[in-house]
Amino acid sequence: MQFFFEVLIGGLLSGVLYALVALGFVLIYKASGVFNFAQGAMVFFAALTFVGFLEILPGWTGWEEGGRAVFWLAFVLSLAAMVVLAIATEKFVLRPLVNQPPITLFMATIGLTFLVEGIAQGIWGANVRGLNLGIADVPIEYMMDNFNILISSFDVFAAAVAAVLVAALALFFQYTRIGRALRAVADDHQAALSIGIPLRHIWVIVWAVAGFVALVAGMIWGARNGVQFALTFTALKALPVLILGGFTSVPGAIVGGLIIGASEKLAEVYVGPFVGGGIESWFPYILALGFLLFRPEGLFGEKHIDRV
Amino acid sequence: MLYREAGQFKASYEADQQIFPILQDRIGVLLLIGFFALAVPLFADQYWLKAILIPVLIFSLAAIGLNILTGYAGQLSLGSAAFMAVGAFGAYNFMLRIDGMPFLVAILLGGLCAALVGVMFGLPSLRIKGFYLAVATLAAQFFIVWALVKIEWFSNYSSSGVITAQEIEILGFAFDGPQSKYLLTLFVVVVMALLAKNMVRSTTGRSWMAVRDMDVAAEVIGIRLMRTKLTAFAVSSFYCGVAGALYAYTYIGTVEPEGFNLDLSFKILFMIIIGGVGSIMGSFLGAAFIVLLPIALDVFVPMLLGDLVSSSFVSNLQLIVFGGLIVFFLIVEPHGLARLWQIGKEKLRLWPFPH
Amino acid sequence: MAREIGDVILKMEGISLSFGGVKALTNISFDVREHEIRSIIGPNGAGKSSMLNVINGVYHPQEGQVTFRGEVRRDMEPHKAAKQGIARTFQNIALFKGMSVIDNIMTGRNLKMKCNVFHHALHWGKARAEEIEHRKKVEEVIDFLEIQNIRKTPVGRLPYGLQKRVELGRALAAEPSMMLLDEPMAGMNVEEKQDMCRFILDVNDQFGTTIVLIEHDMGVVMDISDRVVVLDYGKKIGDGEPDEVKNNPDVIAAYLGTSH
Amino acid sequence: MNLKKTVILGAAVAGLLGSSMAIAAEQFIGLPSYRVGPYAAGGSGIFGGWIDYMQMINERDGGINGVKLAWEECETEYNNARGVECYERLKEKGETGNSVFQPLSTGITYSVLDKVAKDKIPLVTMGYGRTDAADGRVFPYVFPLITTYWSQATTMIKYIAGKEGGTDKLKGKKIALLYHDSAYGKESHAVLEKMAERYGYELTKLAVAHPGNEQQSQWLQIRQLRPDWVILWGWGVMNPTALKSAAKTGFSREKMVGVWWSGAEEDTVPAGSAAKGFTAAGYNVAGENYPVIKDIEKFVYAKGHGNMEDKGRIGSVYYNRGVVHGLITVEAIRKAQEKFGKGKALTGEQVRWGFENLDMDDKRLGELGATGFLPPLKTSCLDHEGSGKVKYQQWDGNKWNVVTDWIDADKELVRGMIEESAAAYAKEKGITPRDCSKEM
Repeated sequence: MQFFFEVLIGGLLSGVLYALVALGFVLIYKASGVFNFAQGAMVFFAALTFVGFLEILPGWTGWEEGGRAVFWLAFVLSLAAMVVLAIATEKFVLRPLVNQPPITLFMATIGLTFLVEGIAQGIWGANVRGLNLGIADVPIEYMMDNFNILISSFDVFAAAVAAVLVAALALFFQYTRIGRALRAVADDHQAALSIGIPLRHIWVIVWAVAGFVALVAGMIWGARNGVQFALTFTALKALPVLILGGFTSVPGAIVGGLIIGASEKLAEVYVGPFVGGGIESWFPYILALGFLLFRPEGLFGEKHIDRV
Repeated sequence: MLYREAGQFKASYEADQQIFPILQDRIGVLLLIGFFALAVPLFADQYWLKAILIPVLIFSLAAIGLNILTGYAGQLSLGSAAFMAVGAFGAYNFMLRIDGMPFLVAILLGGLCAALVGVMFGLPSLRIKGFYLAVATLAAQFFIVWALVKIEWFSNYSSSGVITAQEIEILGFAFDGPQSKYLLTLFVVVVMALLAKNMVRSTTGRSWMAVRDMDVAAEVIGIRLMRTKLTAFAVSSFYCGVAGALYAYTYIGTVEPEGFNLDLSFKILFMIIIGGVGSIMGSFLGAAFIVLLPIALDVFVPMLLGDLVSSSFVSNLQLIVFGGLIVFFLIVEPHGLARLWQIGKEKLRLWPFPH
Repeated sequence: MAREIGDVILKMEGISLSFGGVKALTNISFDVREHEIRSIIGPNGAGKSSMLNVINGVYHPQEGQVTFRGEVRRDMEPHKAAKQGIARTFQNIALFKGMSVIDNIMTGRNLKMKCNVFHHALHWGKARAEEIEHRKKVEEVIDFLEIQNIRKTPVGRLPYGLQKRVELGRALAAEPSMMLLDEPMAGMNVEEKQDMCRFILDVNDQFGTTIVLIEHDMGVVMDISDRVVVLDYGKKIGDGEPDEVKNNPDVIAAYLGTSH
Repeated sequence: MNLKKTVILGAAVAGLLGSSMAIAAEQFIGLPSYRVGPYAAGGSGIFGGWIDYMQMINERDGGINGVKLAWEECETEYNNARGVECYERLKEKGETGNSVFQPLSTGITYSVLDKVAKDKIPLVTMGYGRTDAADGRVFPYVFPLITTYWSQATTMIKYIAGKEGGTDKLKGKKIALLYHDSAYGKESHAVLEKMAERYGYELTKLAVAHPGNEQQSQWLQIRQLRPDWVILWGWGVMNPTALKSAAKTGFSREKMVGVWWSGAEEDTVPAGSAAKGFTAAGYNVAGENYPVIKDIEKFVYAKGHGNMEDKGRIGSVYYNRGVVHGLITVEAIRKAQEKFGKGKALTGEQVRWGFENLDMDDKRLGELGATGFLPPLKTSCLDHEGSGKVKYQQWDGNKWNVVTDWIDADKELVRGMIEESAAAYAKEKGITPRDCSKEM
């Protein structure tokens, strides 16, 4: 039983990390109806930009390497880079493609993926880098000593960050003027346009927010596994979360992440050995697929009635 | 002046229903096929045959497969490469385990295996639509590759999980040179493209498009959604499967399951988007474009920049230009190369008069 | 008139339909007789389209039963309805936008075609003969609707009025015994309306097709209908011959908006 | 470098036109490199080291007996189809065509495997590729040089035995194999199982799905299992993730042994302090204090010609691996020139002979400035592997330190399996193996 809980909790915590990436997808899909395949590349770009600045800033400013000042300046500069990326994306990709079918926009984001990957590695090089956020990835002793359950302090930290992020986003959507406008756009583009909400600004903002989420996700995943090209693969972990939770639901991303994380770990541990293991590559997808058969619009997705 | 349909009146519906109703098109296509079947094998060198033409043809076939599913039947799929893998491994096992199995039958059987698997993974499409379905097809992509690695029978217990295509022999003639392999590929692809064209211009194709354009209305006029969608999945996967078998037999030779990865699926999706969604012709154009563009970039970018920048930057620049061109292309002509082709023809129809 | 109104062929009994708590139809019963033109009228949101959707099985009512040609059903399935000869047009035009006029109308003959995908792939012999045979039928429909000059145009490029006509053609191509027409004249000018009226009457007259019609133009409805059923807020408030309905106080109230 | 540019220009145009251009007394080497994508870090290091070495030979020695080395890169993106295109494009380049193809990707290796014998271009795969190709009778044109995955697996057990105090101590020990769930990851299974039968250790295999950026479940299983050793058969992001997860679950990194594709700076640096104590195999070692590296710095970088953007990577595992590729390739050409004529550009067929008759003993390695840098190597018609030796290096938190001498593979076990597998392949493909007694 101890092992079961260990796997379950570990899975839930991993799920939070998936949700963190899925969140970026949801934001963009919600506000612009674009399935942004470049989200994974954005995570990579953001994290690489961040560590890139961490490396060069001490040389530029003369500040202490690894110090707090450098950290925050790098964070701000990376965020600025994501905003620039959002503006450029809106101007050069989204605006010219407005009113195109969703699949065209989807394809454009795949093109964007190549662009962003090329730019990231072109600027910062292909070197694999480590990232230390100052939170040790070690078991929490209290849980170890009392329950013999292994929980990583870093994973708990990541979960807390995700929780804060989701809460902040919820507040942002609920209580700010921009947030309300965003929700209006999400509900109905035409209507939002007709009451004078500038769609372009909304798109830039939402892509910038998704860039911010990507930066946070990139920093956490980067601190976990290193900042390298493989960060783009985090997107593949987020996709089943997305279909389980629904493309348009922020809470769906979180709950979906938890379900996917926990069940894929349990499946790998308890089912994997019988079929040769490594089932984590497809299990989340099959799970989400099976789930969709009962709820085609995902856990929290909006039910769609065909009106004819 | 040369490209005119004026004066070509159709006296029968039969004549009107031809694939290429305009005489010049018929001549053009025959010339094109003649060129690729006769002139190219004679004059093209090995590099063009092996590294460009054969893969372009094979990818065209896979793109036709995906186009049937996505372009005609409107079901977005990200698992084409996996169905190619099923075709390749299927054909390999038929060749391996049945003595005297004719090559062409083996690749068709490989295609049928892919069709069966395709139908299985197509079942959810009855409930799931759009991007949800697209992501769900990733289940096929990952599961199939996993199964091919895990179940060692598929690769005949090879220690490294790879299969090596057997020699191709048809009626005693060995297809071992680039010319003969190219011609064999061309034959299969052209025949299958023709069959695909027939399907899409008949009731089958109309049902697919009806389901794509408005599934409720399709149902109301008596089109069975399940049967139509599953037929699309079956035919599409069949095409991908045969393409996969050709990929193993006339192109790469020795293949591993991981070669049929998500990247390849995306590449095929690119081909139909760039070439033209819902166009058989576009599948060819798209495949050619996606195969040739990176090669052209790899040749010309270093040539233009030379030693000004490092080789890593050159490689990254290629990626940037590739991505940028895709976006640019989608903006300039969202309907793909096939549409440009059409526009070109319409212009030609008026040429040399401006109006 | 060549046609003669026959027996009841479609009977809707106690139909109730709701979407997640919102009642669209409440306990509605009415019938349709063979060869008649039966209209359903009512203000916006009265549940008229929902009613048509229940008849041919696009929506499944929570309560009630549908009897068509003697067969009693809990609800319909769209393809069963089609098989039994019910064709349909839609309020917001449900043409297949990516296809040409001919192909759209050809889809209407789908049920009458017997060849399978293998025949089609080869496009030889049987499949070819079948295609040509049905093409002839479709050309008849095209001639009937006077849309010969646009037969190869993709429907997405046609003006609204012509699209409506093509949609009617697609329904006609199925040679249905009953047609459900959802606002076939919406958004048309007087001339186009007259054309459409003529087509509907001709169909009814020449082929004896039973017609269930939703229409807003009261003039048209009262002119061509044999019987009219009136819905308001998902409830039936009137049923009968045009004159009868015209003088029904509930109907007048509903249309003038005084009672609610 | 102007020369190189002309070569590229000319070759590029030539490639497009489908003809080749002749340049006097130059040995052409096509480089199917990858500098973008997930494996760009490895690609840029290895190809950088390789190019630098060839540059150094041109600068220091004026080429090989006066024959300058010329090369052209072709970006494969680690993609099989692109690899085939590069192979075909590079094939006809240079005076005598491409003299060797080394794709640094097992997938591309398989994709061109059938072609090389027909085209007479040696296919050299160091530390990857098709293991049974070490049987030169069946695969005359394929050279899995230095060592193979199967050899490596046997050295791992030897290394572990050494740490435990002898092979007899392995009995009852638990060894977990954490492997990348792919053809690559499965390479070791047969060997490790055979050795488990022989030595009585208990082998548990744990698959990690590609890409391997999540290993929670595997490491919790390891924690449950409490193995004595974990063998890490990883690739890319799977390696740092494994090290991090090991730290997280409290498994000692000192008890983890990695393959040579998990033993580079790229695998340990991202794991930070979690990587400290981890040991991995290497058929080359890290470090700059070898005369060959010093010569590269002196003759190439001092003149501003280096290929590496980040000079800090000189002496890293991947960079040095690239130098090994250059060293062996140049040595094979030199060897072939001795037979076919010094100062001449050679064909692929001739260079193949050079690869088959390499004899790089300690003395020769000393002359090349690479004593201890790579193991002594001697190939033959029968044996295209030539060595089978690896050293183990341990990560101290900052750099890799060699902790063993060259450990030899269990030749008898591996060779038997290689011959069996190669014979099966020959039968399937209808190949008649060469009679090596007739080769000189």
